[in-house]
Amino acid sequence: KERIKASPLARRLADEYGLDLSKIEGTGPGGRIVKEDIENAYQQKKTVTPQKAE
Amino acid sequence: MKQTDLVVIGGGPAGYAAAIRARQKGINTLLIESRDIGGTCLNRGCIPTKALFRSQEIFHLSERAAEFGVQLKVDGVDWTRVVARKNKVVKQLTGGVRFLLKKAGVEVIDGIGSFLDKQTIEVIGKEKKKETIQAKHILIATGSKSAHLPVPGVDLDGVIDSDEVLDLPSIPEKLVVIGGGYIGMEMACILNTFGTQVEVIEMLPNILPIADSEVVKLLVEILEKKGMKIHTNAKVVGISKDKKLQVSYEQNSETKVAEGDYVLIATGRVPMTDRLYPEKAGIKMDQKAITTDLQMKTSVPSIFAAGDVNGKYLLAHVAFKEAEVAINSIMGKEATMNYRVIPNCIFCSPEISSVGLTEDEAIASGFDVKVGKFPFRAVGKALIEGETEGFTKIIADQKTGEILGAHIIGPHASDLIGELTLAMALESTPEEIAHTIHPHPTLTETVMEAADSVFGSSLHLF
Amino acid sequence: MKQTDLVVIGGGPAGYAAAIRARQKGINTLLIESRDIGGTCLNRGCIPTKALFRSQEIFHLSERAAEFGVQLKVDGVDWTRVVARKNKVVKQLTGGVRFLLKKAGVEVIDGIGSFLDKQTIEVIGKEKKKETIQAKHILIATGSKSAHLPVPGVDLDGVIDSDEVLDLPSIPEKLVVIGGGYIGMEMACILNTFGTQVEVIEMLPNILPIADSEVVKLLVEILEKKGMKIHTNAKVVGISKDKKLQVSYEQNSETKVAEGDYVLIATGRVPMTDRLYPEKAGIKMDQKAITTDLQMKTSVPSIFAAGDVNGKYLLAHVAFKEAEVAINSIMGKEATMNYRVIPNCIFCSPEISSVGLTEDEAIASGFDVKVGKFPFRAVGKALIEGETEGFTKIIADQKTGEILGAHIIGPHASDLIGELTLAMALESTPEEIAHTIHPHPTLTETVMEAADSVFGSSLHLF
Ligand SMILES: Cc1cc2nc3c(=O)[nH]c(=O)nc-3n(C[C@H](O)[C@H](O)[C@H](O)COP(=O)(O)OP(=O)(O)OC[C@H]3O[C@@H](n4cnc5c(N)ncnc54)[C@H](O)[C@@H]3O)c2cc1C
Ligand SMILES: Cc1cc2nc3c(=O)[nH]c(=O)nc-3n(C[C@H](O)[C@H](O)[C@H](O)COP(=O)(O)OP(=O)(O)OC[C@H]3O[C@@H](n4cnc5c(N)ncnc54)[C@H](O)[C@@H]3O)c2cc1C
Repeated sequence: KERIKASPLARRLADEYGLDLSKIEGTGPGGRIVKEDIENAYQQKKTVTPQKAE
Repeated sequence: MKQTDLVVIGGGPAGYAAAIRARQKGINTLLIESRDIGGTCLNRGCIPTKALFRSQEIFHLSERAAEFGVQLKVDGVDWTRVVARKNKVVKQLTGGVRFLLKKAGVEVIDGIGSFLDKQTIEVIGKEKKKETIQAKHILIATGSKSAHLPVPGVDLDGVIDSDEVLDLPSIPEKLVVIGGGYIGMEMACILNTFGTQVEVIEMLPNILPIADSEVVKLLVEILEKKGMKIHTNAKVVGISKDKKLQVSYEQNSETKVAEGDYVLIATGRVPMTDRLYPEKAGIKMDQKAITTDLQMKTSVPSIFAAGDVNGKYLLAHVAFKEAEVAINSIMGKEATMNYRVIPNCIFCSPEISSVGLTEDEAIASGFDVKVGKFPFRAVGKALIEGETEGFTKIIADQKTGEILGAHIIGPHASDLIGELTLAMALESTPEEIAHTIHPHPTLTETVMEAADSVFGSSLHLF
Repeated sequence: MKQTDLVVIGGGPAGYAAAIRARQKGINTLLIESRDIGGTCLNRGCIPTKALFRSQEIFHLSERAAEFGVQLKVDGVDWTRVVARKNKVVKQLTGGVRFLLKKAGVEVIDGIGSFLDKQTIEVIGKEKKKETIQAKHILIATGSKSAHLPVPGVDLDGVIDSDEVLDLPSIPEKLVVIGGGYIGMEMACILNTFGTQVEVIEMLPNILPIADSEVVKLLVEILEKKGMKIHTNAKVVGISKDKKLQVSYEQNSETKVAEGDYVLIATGRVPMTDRLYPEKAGIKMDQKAITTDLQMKTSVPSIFAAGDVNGKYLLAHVAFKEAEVAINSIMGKEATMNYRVIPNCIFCSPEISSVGLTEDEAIASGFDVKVGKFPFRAVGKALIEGETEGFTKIIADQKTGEILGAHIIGPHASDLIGELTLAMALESTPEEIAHTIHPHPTLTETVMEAADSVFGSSLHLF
């Protein structure tokens, strides 16, 4: 399995927000997932999730 | 008329770095410098001040040598030699930069560069020799100059700026420093160690307004113990001369006087755009500064500006990176200047360094702030060095664990900030720093222990 | 019989760190130490050697003071005072650790601890006073001792080990050091600066076999210029005494003799398990070393071992982390010791530091190696310091960009390795280090420039 490159902060935030790192595209140096990527993914998730609610 | 790919105006850190980087990428480059290659930094800034600082450090250590079992008699400071060594270091480094430019194949022209239009620069060299150059791209890197202090008496003999203080004929008995920014404080510290009675007059409530207030508090304590007088909330109203120079300042609605053989005006620097005529190219400016975006582009797409002249951060290492970003932008590569993680060092004794936000700034920005702090006196290597004053402080966001800023006052602070700067750049959290093995016995242990104390507890202090 | 949660045997870095960490987590802890709290590191290792190193540094700087414009006359070294300062530093730090243990609520028992069974320790204190203690968990942290050199003459007067060299009555005229590891080389460097004629005899083809060969090459060059004699591929066969001590060694099938007032045996250290009787608890051993897994557990699930005694890395900072991991394991927390990123500092002049693989090791491991190197002489701050010898070297994997190792020889190497250690711990790449702004003028710039030269080109050298 390919190792995911993510900053420590990004990992921690992904954990907190319940995001799957393997589904996030990194925009940091060398494709590293950085805080901004997680924040963006979280905003997206927040706007998508309510529609899934029963 | 000469034609080239890139003209760089100014040969300081921004200018020479840009020219070398451009040549590394194969761009034909021409550099115009009106004074000395190396700019403020190498000739009148970073380098000469730190060379004086080093002599001060050696002097200070000599005076303490007995403590370490070394027997010697200090006869004093040979100021002429201190200045000569400083000049030697400057010469060696400017020679080095000239060599690098040559090796890189940068054509250097002596003279003042001015815009004629968006693509054309006129150079007025020695004996008024004129030359016009047309370039696809132009990089403005004309730096900055000392700010003028608008009070009566600044033209008196002995009222000097940061250029002149570097070549004083002897160590003054008394010096008044107007302005407690890093430039003023560094010279104040150096001369104070060499025996000068120094008074600093600062208009704001604190010296070093960019530094963390805890760091400033400790520094002021230490300097006052060493005999320096620091007046804050003090506004200079005029300078006059009797036998010595008299600086009148107002503090708490009282008028007071500080006396010196010299008065150093260190009230900041302003972008240097005299004789450049950027308006002829239609470049947008903010007062004296050239406005740039994060690609270092000015309002004119083919013209860029890097370094002090854009008025953002007046630091040589920022100039280096801006130059690199500018050249990448010119090459059409994606390049963005990131101002989030900028380290800062102040060479006083003890040294000070920082990166990111101060605690006050972090709180003011609305973060739920968690601070970790570790004193040098609790680290073996600091005790060994005989330098136990100071601490390392890390400011983190309680919510995310993000490191918001770090501040060091103490031995080798300028080395130690490297790790914390990288930590911020890589979005590390204090835990990773604490979990990383740091060599024993070294000063890096303060970084580890401070990190450990943010969310956990440090080993050697609790 | 006394009962407690945790008994720690040995009060060195591993032992005291474990005890403090345990108390921070609320575990009832008892620490047994047969000699001095602080162990080898504080009393006879890291700390006293570096205190002597600092005096050596001050002496060296004093001799060069004129260069910096400081006028003084060096009368010499007051060795008694050098040793007294070293002792003072040691006392201060061991006092500090004792205070931390007390504050943490660790009960300290003076005496030799031995296993009776898996859960029971017998302590034999002063005047043969015996005490038995039962504990849920036991941590072995009994450290190491100097290795014995099996040649004739090692019992002669003047043949000393690394304990005794710290308290020599005076600076010897001539010293022979057997063993060119870091312990031998550090003392060789210190005494060489103080005027001793030093000869080093090393069995292997190189001194400092763990260091990068380029680093060793430069160090040997520098030391030989300073008059040190270094014999490699040289096997000591015996020591005899005439007026001075004669060390016979074989090199290139010839028998040669090195003469000294003292002979320092520094041929390594072995785990200290004498009088511990681990076999009574059924603990698995590898010769003298206690075998541990990555949770620092021994073959007996309730017994752990940390520090030199497990025979892995004989370094204090590794001991600290192993202790932390052991305590976390005891608490049932997931904790794994990671040996990938271990920094290493050697206090010679110039200083040496490293982390990760050497270039030779990286190549031998099959990596497609890409090396970046930057000399200190090309960095302004090094010139300012007057310390231009040395370089920073970064070894990366061409394929992934991963940093495999980093090596520094030069001023403040022990500070600068902090950043590179964190870089490796965070799996950073040379590009990220190079893109990070490093303050100017500082020694951290060598790290940035070396990183830049791995895959790109450095600014100030190309
Ligand atoms: C006393 C002092 C100490 C300092 N210490 C530090 C420090 O420790 N660390 C740090 O990071 N920074 C320090 N600085 C700031 C640092 O010197 C500047 O940030 C840095 O020099 C900026 O580089 P630059 O290339 O933008 O400008 P400059 O270095 O100012 O270079 C600009 C060059 O352009 C030339 N020029 C100007 N106009 C023209 C024209 N029209 N035509 C041709 N040439 C022209 C000038 O002659 C000059 O050589 C210090 C500054 C001072 C004054
Ligand atoms: C000259 C020298 C220089 C060094 N320099 C460095 C350096 O710069 N950096 C570095 O990282 N490392 C250095 N080291 C190595 C470092 O000292 C050790 O790695 C470190 O001390 C290991 O810690 P420890 O707790 O495992 O063992 P130790 O420090 O050896 O402590 C073990 C303790 O256990 C006690 N003990 C032993 N048996 C018993 C028993 N049965 N009952 C009760 N108590 C017992 C001993 O008295 C001792 O106090 C140096 C070593 C030497 C000799």
